[in-house]
Order: sequence, then structure tokens, then C-alpha cells
Amino acid sequence: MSEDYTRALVETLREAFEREGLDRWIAYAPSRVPLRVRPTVFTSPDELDNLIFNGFCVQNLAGYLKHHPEGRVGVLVKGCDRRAINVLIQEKQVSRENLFLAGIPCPGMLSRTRLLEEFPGLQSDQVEESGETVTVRTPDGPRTLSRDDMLLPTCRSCHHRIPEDVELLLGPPPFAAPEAEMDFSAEVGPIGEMPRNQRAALFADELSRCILCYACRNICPLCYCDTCFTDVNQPAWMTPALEPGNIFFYHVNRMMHMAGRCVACGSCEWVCPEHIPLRLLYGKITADVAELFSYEAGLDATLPQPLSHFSEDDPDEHIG
Amino acid sequence: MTRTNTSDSRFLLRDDLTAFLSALSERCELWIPQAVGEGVRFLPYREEALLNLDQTPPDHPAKSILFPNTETLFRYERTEDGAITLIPQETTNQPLALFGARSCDIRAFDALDAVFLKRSAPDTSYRQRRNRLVIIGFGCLDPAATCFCERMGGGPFDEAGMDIQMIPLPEGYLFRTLTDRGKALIAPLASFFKEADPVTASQAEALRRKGAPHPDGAAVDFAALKAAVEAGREEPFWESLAAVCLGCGICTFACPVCSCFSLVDEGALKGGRRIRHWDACMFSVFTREASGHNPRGAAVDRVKQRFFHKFFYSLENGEPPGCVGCGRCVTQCPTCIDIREVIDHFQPGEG
Amino acid sequence: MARLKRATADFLVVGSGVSGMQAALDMAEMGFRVTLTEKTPSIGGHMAQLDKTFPTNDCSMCILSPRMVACGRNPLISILTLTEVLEVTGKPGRYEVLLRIAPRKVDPRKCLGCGACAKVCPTERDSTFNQGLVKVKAIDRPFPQAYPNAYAIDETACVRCGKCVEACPVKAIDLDAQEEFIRLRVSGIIWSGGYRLGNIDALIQLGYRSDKDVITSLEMERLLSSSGPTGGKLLVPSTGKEPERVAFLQCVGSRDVRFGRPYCSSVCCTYSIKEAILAKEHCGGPVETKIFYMDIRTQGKGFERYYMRAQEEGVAFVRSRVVSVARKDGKLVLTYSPESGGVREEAFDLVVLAVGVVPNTAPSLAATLPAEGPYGFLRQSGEQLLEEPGCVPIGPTACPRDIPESVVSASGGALQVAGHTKLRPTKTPSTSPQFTERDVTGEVPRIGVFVCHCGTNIASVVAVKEVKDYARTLPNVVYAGELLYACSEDSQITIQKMIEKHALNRVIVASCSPRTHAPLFQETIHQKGLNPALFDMANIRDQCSWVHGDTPDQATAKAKELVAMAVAKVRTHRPLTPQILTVTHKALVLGGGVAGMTAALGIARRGFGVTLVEQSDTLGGMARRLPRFWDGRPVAPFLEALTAAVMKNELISVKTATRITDISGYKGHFEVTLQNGQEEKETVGTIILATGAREWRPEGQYGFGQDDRILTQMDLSALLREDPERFKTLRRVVMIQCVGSRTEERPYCSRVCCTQAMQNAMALREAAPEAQIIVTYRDIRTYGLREDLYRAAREKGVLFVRYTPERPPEVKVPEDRDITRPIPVHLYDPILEATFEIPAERVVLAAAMIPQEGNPTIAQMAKVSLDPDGFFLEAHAKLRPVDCAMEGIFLAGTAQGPKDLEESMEQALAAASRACGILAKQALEGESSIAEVDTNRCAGCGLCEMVCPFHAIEIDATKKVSVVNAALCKGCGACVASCRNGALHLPNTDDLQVVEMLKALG
Amino acid sequence: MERTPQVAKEAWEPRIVAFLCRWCSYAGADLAGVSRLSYPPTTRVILVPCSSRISPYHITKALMAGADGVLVSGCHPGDCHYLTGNLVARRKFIVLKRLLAYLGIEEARVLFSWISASEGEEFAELIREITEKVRAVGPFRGFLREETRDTHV
Repeated sequence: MSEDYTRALVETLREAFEREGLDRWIAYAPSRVPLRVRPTVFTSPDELDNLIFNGFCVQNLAGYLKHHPEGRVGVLVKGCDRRAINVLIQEKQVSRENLFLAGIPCPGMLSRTRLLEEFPGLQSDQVEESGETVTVRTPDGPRTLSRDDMLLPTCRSCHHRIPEDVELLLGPPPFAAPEAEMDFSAEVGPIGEMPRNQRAALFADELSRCILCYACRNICPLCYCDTCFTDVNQPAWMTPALEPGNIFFYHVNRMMHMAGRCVACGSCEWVCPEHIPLRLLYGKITADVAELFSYEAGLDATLPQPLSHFSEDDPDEHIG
Repeated sequence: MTRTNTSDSRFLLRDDLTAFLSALSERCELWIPQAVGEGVRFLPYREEALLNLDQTPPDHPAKSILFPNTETLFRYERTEDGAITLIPQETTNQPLALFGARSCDIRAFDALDAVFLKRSAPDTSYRQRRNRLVIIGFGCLDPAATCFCERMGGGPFDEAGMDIQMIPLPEGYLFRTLTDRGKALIAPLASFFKEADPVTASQAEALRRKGAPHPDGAAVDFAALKAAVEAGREEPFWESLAAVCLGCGICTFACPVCSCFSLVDEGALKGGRRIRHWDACMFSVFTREASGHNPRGAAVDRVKQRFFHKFFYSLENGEPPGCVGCGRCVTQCPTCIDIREVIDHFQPGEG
Repeated sequence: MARLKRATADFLVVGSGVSGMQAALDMAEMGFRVTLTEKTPSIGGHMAQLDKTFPTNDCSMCILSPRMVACGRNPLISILTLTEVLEVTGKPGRYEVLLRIAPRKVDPRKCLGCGACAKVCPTERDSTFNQGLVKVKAIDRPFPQAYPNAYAIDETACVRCGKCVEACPVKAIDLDAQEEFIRLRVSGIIWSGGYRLGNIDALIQLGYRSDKDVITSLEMERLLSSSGPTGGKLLVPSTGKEPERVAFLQCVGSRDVRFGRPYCSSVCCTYSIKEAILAKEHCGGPVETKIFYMDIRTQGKGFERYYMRAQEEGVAFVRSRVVSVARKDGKLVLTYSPESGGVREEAFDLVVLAVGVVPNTAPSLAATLPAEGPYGFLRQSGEQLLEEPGCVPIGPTACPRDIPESVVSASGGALQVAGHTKLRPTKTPSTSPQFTERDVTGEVPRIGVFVCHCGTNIASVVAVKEVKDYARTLPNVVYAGELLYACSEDSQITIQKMIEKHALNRVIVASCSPRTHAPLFQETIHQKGLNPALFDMANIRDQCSWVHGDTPDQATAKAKELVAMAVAKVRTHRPLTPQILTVTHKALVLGGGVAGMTAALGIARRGFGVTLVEQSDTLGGMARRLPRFWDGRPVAPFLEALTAAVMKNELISVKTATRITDISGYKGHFEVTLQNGQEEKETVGTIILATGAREWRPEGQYGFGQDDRILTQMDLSALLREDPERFKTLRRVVMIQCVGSRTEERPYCSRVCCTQAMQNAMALREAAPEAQIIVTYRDIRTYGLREDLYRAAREKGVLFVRYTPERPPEVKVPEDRDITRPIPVHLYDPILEATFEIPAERVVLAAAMIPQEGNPTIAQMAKVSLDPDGFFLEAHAKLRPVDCAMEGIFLAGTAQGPKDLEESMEQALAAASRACGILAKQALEGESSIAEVDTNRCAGCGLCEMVCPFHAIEIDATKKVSVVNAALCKGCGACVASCRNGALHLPNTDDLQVVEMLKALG
Repeated sequence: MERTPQVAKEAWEPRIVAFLCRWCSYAGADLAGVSRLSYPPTTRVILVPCSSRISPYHITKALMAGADGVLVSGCHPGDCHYLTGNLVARRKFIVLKRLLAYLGIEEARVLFSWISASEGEEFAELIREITEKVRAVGPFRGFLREETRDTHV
């Protein structure tokens, strides 16, 4: 079933590639690595044979636009890719007219960690996606799981799966999780209500594992600075020394950079080799920006970002 | 390092492992693989640590025992009268025991030794730790799908570099003491062991000889690979990798061999220190010069550098190859850049 | 053999007190060459002797000293000390002045101010500076901050022993030096003769001279000053101990016909309040202070609050005139008659006589100056202020007044005499001196740290030596030293010497606030070839010693850390060159009242175009309702003449029925959007705010609004102006003062109402000679020469009944509104302790003068501030009374605070003068620290473009990086803080400096 | 470098890094001095042109560098010498303040205020107040230090 969908997808995109005279197409291709696909820059319509779309297409393809600013580029976009592109447009990193966007109603991406936890040694070809379920072939026979249960946490709370303002809106894949019920920042509220020292302990514990590898930054579709604040000297804000101060400094300031920009694609979280639940941090920023300035990132590229302007009657609860 | 003539095997019951580690930790600085959060890493022993010998390989290599992510080389203090005192790092002669590392991680120490000990100026802090190190290696029962240590010249039960090899068996562990240091380390703890009975010994021996299934092709001919890589320096293949590489550096952090580091001075009025920390050739700032010029300015230069280091420069310098086949970079790369594909591209294997 | 030299200058300023210095500086700003003469060995005048200034208690020397240095350094000002004017001939535009320079006998160009001469001098004399309270040597320097910083020999005391000549290390002393004469040709003259202390007989009557512990207020200043004879400790002269009780006697020789000084000296009430507050602060133990007064006259801006603060701090006020002071049982016993009646005696340890001011006269200038006014003052009337005489009197020589009023008159006077030469707009050389800068690129930082004692201001709390010793240990510090007053001229020389000796390439001064003092030190190092940006300060006074007096150890620790932070910061500084901004040679005056018109005319007469914007349909403002100036001259013909002059001046474009909707830009280049049916844009170089004030309508107070016979003084003025005859049948009028002023809601004095009441009362007396006029008041504030009106009113039978705020008069408006019946007014007389009912036919309310409603809007547009009462706030209460903190915008008239017509005009002239200082320049120096983009790092995200309040940043569409417009950038740094990866920099206020400072935290 | 927490509790005095804007708050601090209003010697002032010059970097770096508390003070809304710098800053700081609180940093450690050039008394009172607030939460022991287990090497 999903093979048919992929084949139709390939043909539609190939047709668009040719018709639009695009220079590149950014999408996904299979890989040998278990439960992972490879983001791929296709340079000719023929190469698209290798294109794939399934529940492991977790990488946010907007990130590849920061490396390829020239020419006319087609991108296969999920909801979060599309929102990230809007932020890049706001920030003048890409121009909308250079893009040909093929939107795919996102079925929600699967959590590799959860699957491997459940099925150690699981390979991609053992997984079959259909409807609202995921079936895993094991030596002991197939096991069927609810897709919703197996989603990445950020996908479970995504309310923007269908990309808007695209040149081509593709039909929904034959597998998809039901509409998300919870919010990206749903877990933030309860944490905010914990006693302060418990919160402090929680984050101290989670962040203590950080090895400052900056994978969260580098995978982020919205981190495009040539030199990050982590790497500047004169002055050096922080050093790479693995110490709580540096770790905290890095995360707090990166979060401040993401305020009003984070599109909740979850890349930073799934890429983290230390499995730090970064959604709890970015969810906080997102929730506050929504509450304080009634703003959600990446929905409208023509709006100014919330921290780039002000209103006379902004809240001032923090001014003592 | 003296190797004992014949290995001396003893058996430790599974149930006695905890008590054994506890006792061992009193005699040395002991590092064990432990579950932290959702991953497994080597950390100093603590009573409440969750020992994990099951993850193959552990998320993090064992290299940090010799080459810590962050290491203070020296400190200084400045008093109010302006005087500056240098405070060297403390040293110890206490043994440093690495418990439960697999052969891939231990073979990688050869590559680290080549960098830190065998070049013109041996690194004192590395040497100091290396000299203290006693290794209780772990026989690897269930290599992962992404493991390819045998292709790289090793194997799950390769005992090279170990002072003791520990082979997991149904009821417990067979400890094969391979060196005098290993012997000395566990001699005071003889009470935990019993003699290995012949059945156990033969079970272990069978495991050792069997090795593990390796779907990923034949052993690598490093000389040929080196030549092929050099010849293919300008191949468009590299561009295809660079096109998707995010430059995130996870591969280097996860690699047991990668040893790039930088030095940073941290100073304030009251004092400061010099630290050495892991760096990554995948970071664009790694080679950027103060002028802004970057000799490896493009992603393709950096991707190429990583593999050239592993399969060309190391060999050119007479050092061990830069890969032990642990597969960590393969599983952790967010965009599926697969070192096995690089090897296969230049030296097509059977798989 | 006396020598005679010839010289020329554009103008001569005689007298170098704060007024003379201001006039000279303003003229230099306009590009004129000025000769400034002073009869004593140092410029500075009386202000140098004061301890603190009211109402902010700013250190007098601290604010004056930079002015003195600025005068001394200005290349267009040449200073002649020990100089007097012998003779003036010629006419406006062409005067010849004969000057005599008395022999200083010490060459000021050679003298180091080291004091070796004074050490060996065998003779002593009384110190003039310290009011004779201490002895000094015959060769001496008047005070440490003196300019020129050179010793001088007092011929009358010198015994010519020659010891000083031998002791002088630089052979600067010549005992045979002779007087010199200069024949100076100038276009105009400013007479800033200042004042001297009042009548000695009045003092002697109260025990002065016969008793050491009866002192004058100026002697009190010296006793309170940390640079005074007691190092700032208030000690009773006879005992050397701190006093327990101090009495202040007001109006000694003022408001007293017996001594020929019937006028009010205007400043004594507030300075006595200041001294009473300071007496408490300066003593270890509790001190009782009591002020004996007739009326408390705190009519100046912010003074009423100051009076209230004194009361809160326990200064006692007794309304009584002291009859005698006598020594009894070791105490000074005052005999006085309290309000409650009888005679009371009270003992004190110290008695301070608030001695009035007497104008200095200049016989040699008499023919040149305007006619002498009453009591020797040389006041200019309203009409005269519009004239352009060749010789103008300024400061307290014109009438009794305080420092800001004197500064205003000085700026205005500078403009008036400037009428006698053509301004040379756009050709004027820059007044900021140019120095050759040493290139410090590549040099290792060599920092010099200078730690200031500020007399005892810092040293009494912070262990200065310890701070200095600590500074010496800091990285890159190659020199650390202590200075008694870092701001004094001798200290500038020390700093410069150390720069040379130690090859310093960075300097830190640890003293007071960089807001006030950085420019002075920056110029000092600039003269030595160091770029001004290679400097910084540690504020160890205003933000340390002054606020941590009770924890000296911690204050010292903090001072050390502040110095360490400053050193860490300056180490990373790099030289900066200011922006050069072009000037639009045109002004905009907002407000078409008398102040606005006067300002517009003043500017236009100097040859610059002016747009005069008035929101109503007619010019004239509040003056259209006023019958007379305070001196009795009619307003109407004057106003007509002024309006005509404005209308006919071709350089003035009058825009009535016009509002301002936006102001943008900066000094030299403002863009103003006007709205009068259609929108219009004007580009001007400077803006004067003369938007006026208005009378409060006291609805509901004293029956106002319920009965037409209850009206305000302004209403009465207008009616009197129209037709005084209508009042001829009046029999009884009650005037109530302070309606809405000096209240909790408006804790300020409206200043003009008492004088207006006198004028109206007398006008009514004239119209209705039989009428009984009763003025009920809290304090009569006919300050200065206006006191004559009060005396005249009393002489003419106007009755004055005091009331207290606790028992104000009550106006009983008849319920039936029968206007044929008089309105009963109940007055409580605190002296008789009885209430009287007065059947009044008119009740006249002296309603408060309140700020215009539009002030907040204008303030926001013009980026200027309002004071707590809603009037526009000047940049500095004492020395910058017409400037706004936003450069290029000036204040005129009641927009800044209550004033009368004449005072508004004086301020308008001052504002025009200051504005011309900008318009006369070809170009101005702008910000030197503006944002810079590191294009290698910039990702072109555009966040900076969004946050810049001045639209000074744009993204270059092709290069995809930010570009800063240097003329628009104000250096706020919002863009720098918004930049995620540090591609933007604000030189010397950059992230680097912040981090370096943080790293110096202990 | 990590800060070594100060040891003796009784010897400890809060250390507050105060970023003050040049036009209003620094002038207000000067006025407190001119008016001789006493307040505790706990602040280390860093003079900046405008509150909008301050970024989260500065605030977090100050805490990392040894401050127990950080104050950022600018002009009142409408008073900004740079028109609206303080309003942009206001948005940024409310997000930061909430974030730091969420991460468990005591709210007393990071403070924002508006102080005008005429508010000397208010400045002195503010410093007294925040000194006591910071004193109440004690010395800052460093980020993520609290109740955390030993960090790895």
C-alpha cells in the first residue's frame, strides 16, 4: 500500500521537477542504517526513483535550504518543514519565489528510540506502516502497534501537520496518526507548577548529560549562523569545557534565540545523543511567546517576529 | 606490559558481580559502563550506578577514560597583591581500571596511543593515565547490525590490549587474566572467584572461536583502501555525502578513535586555567583562522578530511587505521552518512 | 617701566564668575574670540566658595570645576587674571578698552603649582577664598582647583625676602614683575561684575566681628566645605567643637530700609535651608537648626520641595525677626519676638547671618552700560532685552538672583552683544580643539589609574591609598596615583605628566560620575595625544562613598572592584573618532508667546532662518492677558512692537494654527512634521520649546465657579487691562494666595502670583481708592527687586493677613446666589488666634501656573523629559538651565517652569543664544561609538533592522549583510543585543567590554 | 570557569551586577549619591547606553561570572533616550525571566526595573530591596548545581 503511494509520489514530483525546470529537489532516500532515511538532494528527475517517504522521514528539510540558496529548488515539505521555511523567509535566508514546495500531509513521524527500546536490533524492512498502525515483523511473528503510541513526542503534539501555502499539496499517505490531542507545550505547565527546587533538580539532571556536541544546534533548520555564539571569542561567552555553567549558558541562550522562531519539529530532541528531552525547554519558550504575544512561529512569513518589535501595552509583570 | 604465558581463567558468578565491583572499586579508580538517562556510557563507579553490559556497543566509546571530553591541564590563581601561582593538576599512582569495554573500544586505544604517546612529544596527562590503566575487556556476544569490527581487523572476542578478558556465560563470567597487571589487579579479590570448570572453559572457548555474524563484507585491505581513497580524492562521491552532512560532529564524538582537541584558556582576574576539550573536524570553525580564512571552508573538505584521516593519513603516518568498526557513527548520524558505504565505495566488498 | 600692549578680540567679558564664564563659552560656541578678565588670581567667582548647591545638593566645585577647565582650554577664550578695566571708549561695535594687569609675580605658564614657594614663605595673611577663616602665605594659590593653576603673590603681604624665588624649581617667580596694560579693541562688552556681601553694619549689629561664633552665610559655606578650613567638619570657631544648636538669621541687611537695602536678596532663604540641611549632615551628633525668617522665599524650580525636605529632616522654621544676639553663659542668646507675642530668648552655639547681596559696580563702564537701576543694580527691562546694546550687564550685577538665573542671563547677554558683529555661519571654526593623536595600534596597554580623594567626599569613606595600591597590581596598570581633586587644573597637569612619564596609553580616573566628568578628563588625555576613547572612569563617589558611608570597609572593597572592572574594560578600548554631522542652518521655535517670539527674533537677527509655530491663531500667548510687566511698564505696546518685529522679519516664517505631529533626527538635523490642515515637513538644525504654561482653573476651590465675583488673578489682570474703571465702586476685596500651589498635588511655588497680587492690588487701589484690599497669604514671595512692590502695597494700605495651610481662608458662597450681597470670607489670623469674617465683593484667587496639557506628547516626540510637576526638564538645574538632555533642543519661558514675562524673555534669549551656538557651526561632532557590522559573521537575518529605533540599519540586498547608517545611529546598542551571533559591535561598549568587566568581579 | 561558591555564610554579602542605562537609571543612581541616600554596597554597576543594549548573554554571563543577582534597569516607558529601546528590551526580558524561573533559577536573582534620572530615592530603595531578596535566596552556587548528582567527566 505504501509502495503504491511512494510510486505515485515519485511520479508527481518528477513531473513537477521537469515542468518547473527545477535545479534540485530535496527529499528523502533510503539508507542501510536501521530505522532511518537519508535526506537527499536530487539533482535530476531520474534520480527521484530512489525517493522514499515513510514514518522515518524525521529530518526537517528546511535545514537544507540554508546550504543551497541558489537556483530554483523543489522541497518535499511536511508541516514543520513548511513552517521552518516561513521563518527562513522572515529572516531573509531564502526567497519564496525560488522555492517549489510540494506539501505532504504529515502522518506523524515514528520514534526510532521507542521502537528500538521495544525491539532491539530492529531493521527498517521489518516495519510496515498502514492506517493508524505500525506492524513489526519479529522472529516471533508480527506485532501491531498503535502509530500514535510510536510517534516522536513532538509529532504527538503537532497541530500543523498539513503544510500551508505550497505549490502542490499532495494527497495524504495511506498511513497516519490521528489528529494530535495535546499541545507541544503540554508538559510544560505541570513542570512550571512543580516546586522550584524540584524543577531545578529536574533540569540539572537532564542537562547534566549534555556533551556540548551541538548536534541540536546543527540539525536545527533555523540555525544558520556561520559562527555560533558558542564559538565566538572576543569575548568568549562560554568555553567548551563540559561544565554545568557552560551547558546552561548554551541552552538558555539558544532557547532565547528560538523564542518566536521554534517550529517544534523535534529535530533537536531526536538527534540528541544523550536523549535530553529538549521539547520541555523549547515548549516553554513556545508557550510563553504564545501567551504573552499571541504568536506562533512559522505560520505567516509576513509577520514580524515577536522579539523584533514591541507593543506599548506589553506585559510588564517582570519589571520590579 | 608483560603478558602472562598462559591465561589464567577464573569464574565469577553473575550474582557476585555487584559485590566484586564494589570491592574492586576500593582498590582502584574504576570505570564501568552504566545507564545514564536513556543511554549507556563509561563513568566512574558509584554504588548506585546502573551497570549495563548489554548495549552493543555502548552509546559512548570508552575513550574518555584516557582522553576526557574536558581536561584541565593547569590552573592559576591571582592574589590581591597581583602575585600569580600556578597550580598543577594532581597526579596519582592508583590503578585506573576500565571494566566492561568491548574489543572495538580497546583496539581504539592503539590509535589514541599513536597520537598521544608515539609522536614527537608524548602527552604527559594522557601518559599518566595510560600507565595507570588496567583493562577488564568484555567479550562481545551480540554485535549490532551496524558493527563491522572483523572487517577492520578485530573481532568481538579479540583480546588485544586487554589485561583481563571477561567472557559472559549463562551463569556468570569467565575472567581470563592475560597480563601480570591484570593478575595483580584481581589477586586480592581471589575470594570472589572460583576455578573455572572445564565445561565453562570450553563454552567460553567456543564463543571465542566462533566470533559473530558479519553481514557487511570481507576484511578490509587497508593498503588498497588507502590507495583507492587517495586516487579518489576528487570524486563527486564526496559531494554526495557533503550535500546531506549537517556538520554536527556527532560522528566524531561517538568515535572511539577520533582524538581532535582544542586548547582553551579561561581567565578572570582572580585566576584561570587551561583546558583541553574534544573538538571535531566536522565543525566549520575547527580550522577557521583568526583572519577568517578557512582552509577547510566547504562541507566537502571537512567530510573528506574525516575519512582521509581515518583511511589515509593515519596509515601514511604508520599509525593504526582510524576506524575499529564499532558502527556508532553509522547509527548516530542524523542523516545516515555511513562509513561502511565509504569503505565499500573505494573497496567494494562482498556484502 | 609699565608696558602697554595692543590686542583685539570680538568681545570682552569682564568678570569670570559662573555668569562670565557662561557668556564667554556661549560666545566661543558661536565662533567668537573672547577675552575674559578677572580681577582676582583665579577665575571661578563666588560659586567656587560654595559647598553644595541647592536644590540638588550637587557639589558646587564638582560642577563648576569642569566649566573653569572648559573656559581655560577653549582656544577662542583668552583669560586675563588680576586684571581690571581702567577705561572704555568708543561705541557699540567698536570699543577700546584699557586693561591693567596687576603683577602676579609668578609666571602662570611656568608655575607647576607645587607649593614649594609657599612652604618657605615667612609671611601670612587672611585667606580671601576662605573668608578670612584661615591664614595663608603671602604667596599662595586661592584654591586647589584654581585656574590658572598658578601661585600668586599678594603684594601687600610680601616682604620681598626672596626665599620663594630660590625655592621655585622652575624659576617662575619674579619679585620685580611690573603691572602691564593692554589696549583692547572689541565689538561688545559683557559686564559680569557679580556681587559682594551686604551691609556690614547690619552684621555688626547682630554680633558679627565682636563674637567669633556669629558668622556669615559665606563663612558657613567654607566651614561646611571639605576643602574649607575645617575639612568639612562643622566646628564652632570659639570652641572647635561641633555645635548642638545653630541659628540662621534671615534678611540680615536685606528687606531692610535702615541699611539702604530694602530689596530681597532672593537667594538667602534657599541657601540657608541648604546650610541647615548640610549642618545636620556634616555633624556626627544631632544638631538642632532653626531658621528665623520673615517669609520663606523658595520660588525657584524645585525649591519648594527642598523646603519641604528641610522640614522633614527637622530643620525648624521660626517666623520672627531677631532683635539681638548676645553672649550669655558661654552661649549666644537670641532675643526675638515670636508670632504668638511677647519676647523670647533662646541660646545657640553658632549663629549664621544670611547676608544679602550687593551689586559690584564698575565706574569705568558706567558710561557704556545701561542706566543704573535701583540700589546699584543694572537691570534690563523687557524692552531693553529686545535691544542689542554694545554692553550688557549679566548675573547678579543686574538683579539679585541665583545661579541658574545668572547662567540664563549670561547666555542671553552673549546673544545681545553679538548683535554688534556679523555671525559667520558655516565658516566658524570648530571650537573643539584639535590635537594630534598618537597611534597606539599594536601597543601593549599601559594603563594609568588616578584615584581621587574629592577632598573628603571620597577619602572620608573609601581608603583611597588602598584602592590606589590595589590598582597598581592590576594587569597592564603601570602607574597608579592619588589626586586630591581629580577635576582640578593641577590634576589635569599631573595626569598629563604621568601619561608622558609612564608612556600611558589608557587612563582610568576613579572619582565621580562619568556623566559629568568624563569629557574633562578625555580632553586632558587628548591634549597629550591620547584618543578620548582610551579613557574610562570608576564611579567611587556618587555610587560608592556617598552611599556607603556607614560601611567604609565594604565601600573600599567595592571601590577596588569598580577600579578593577574599569581597568579590565579600558584595556580593551580602541580609539574612536566622532562622526561629523552637517548642520541645517535653521531653527524651529515651538510656541508663539513672548518667549517664542523673543527667541525667534534673537535667532533671526543673527542671520538664521526660523520657523515659528503657534498652535492658536494669534501670536502673543499669555502676555495678551497681562496688563503690565512686574516693573509697571505696560505690556500692550511692547507686545505690539514685538509681534510686528517678528512678522516683518524676513527670516522668520510664522505658522499659526499649526501643530507638530512628529520630530525626528538629531542636533543639527531635525525633521519636524507640521500639521495645519495639511502635513508639511521642515528640516531644522535646532528646536526651541516655548510652549508656555497656563493658569489652573481652581474649580470648586474657594467657591470658584459658583459665583462670578470669585475670579483668578489672571482674570482680574485681564479685566484691569481692559477697563480698570469698572472697579471704582468696590469697597472690599479679598485676595487668596497659593491656590493650587505649594500643595500636596503641586508641591511647587508658582512664583509670579505674589507679584501679580501686589500689582493688581495697587491697580485696584488706584481705581477704587476707598476699597479695602486684604491679601491673605502663606509667605509673600516678592523676591529680588519686586520687594519694592510689596513695600509700596503696604504703604498704600493694602492689608496682609497670613494663613497657614492647616487653617486656610473659607469662602462662604451665599446659597441663594444673591450677587448683591457680599461674599463672606472667614480668615483665621494666627497672630491674633481669632477668625474674622470679611464681607468681600470680590474674591481673587492666585491660581497656580500649571504645565500645558500637551507637554507629555511633545516630550515624547522631542525625546526630552518632564520634571515631576510636568514642566520640561532642563539638562542640569544649575548650569544647563535652558538645554534639554536631548542635544539641540532648548527651553524658553514658562514651558520650563513658572516665570514672569521678563524672566521668560531672558530665558528665550538664552535659548536663542545656545541655539545659535549650533547654527553658527559648519558641522557638529556626533556620536563616536556607533554600531559596526562584522560582515564575515553577519547572516543577514534582519533582526537588527527590525529593532533599530532610528531606522539606522538596513540589509544590503546583494551582499546579504547589515549596513549601518552612521549619521542616524545613536549608539544605543539595541541591534548589538539583538544579534544572535555577535556580528554587530558597539565599540568600547561591546560585549567584549561587558565580559571583561564581569571577569574582574571578585 | 565555574565559580567556587563562597564558603562562610556569615561573611557572604550578595553581589549584584547592575546594568544601568546611561540616561535614566545611571543618573538616578548618581542622584541617590548626590542625595546621600544610603544603600548596601552590593552592586557592581555596568554602564550601558540603553537597557536594549543588554542581551540574555550578559545576564547569564554575569551569573556565571560570580554574580548572585543581576539587575537591568532602564528608563520608564516613554522616557527612553533612544525612543523605544526599553520596550524591545521589555519583551526580551519577560521571556528570559520566565524561562530562568522555569529552569529553577530563583526569581530574585534576575531583576528588571525602570528608574528615571530623578528617582534617586527609588534607586536606593530598589537596591535595598533587591539586596534583601538576593540575601534571602543565598549565594548563587552556579547553574544546574542544585540537588544534582555528580556530573560526568
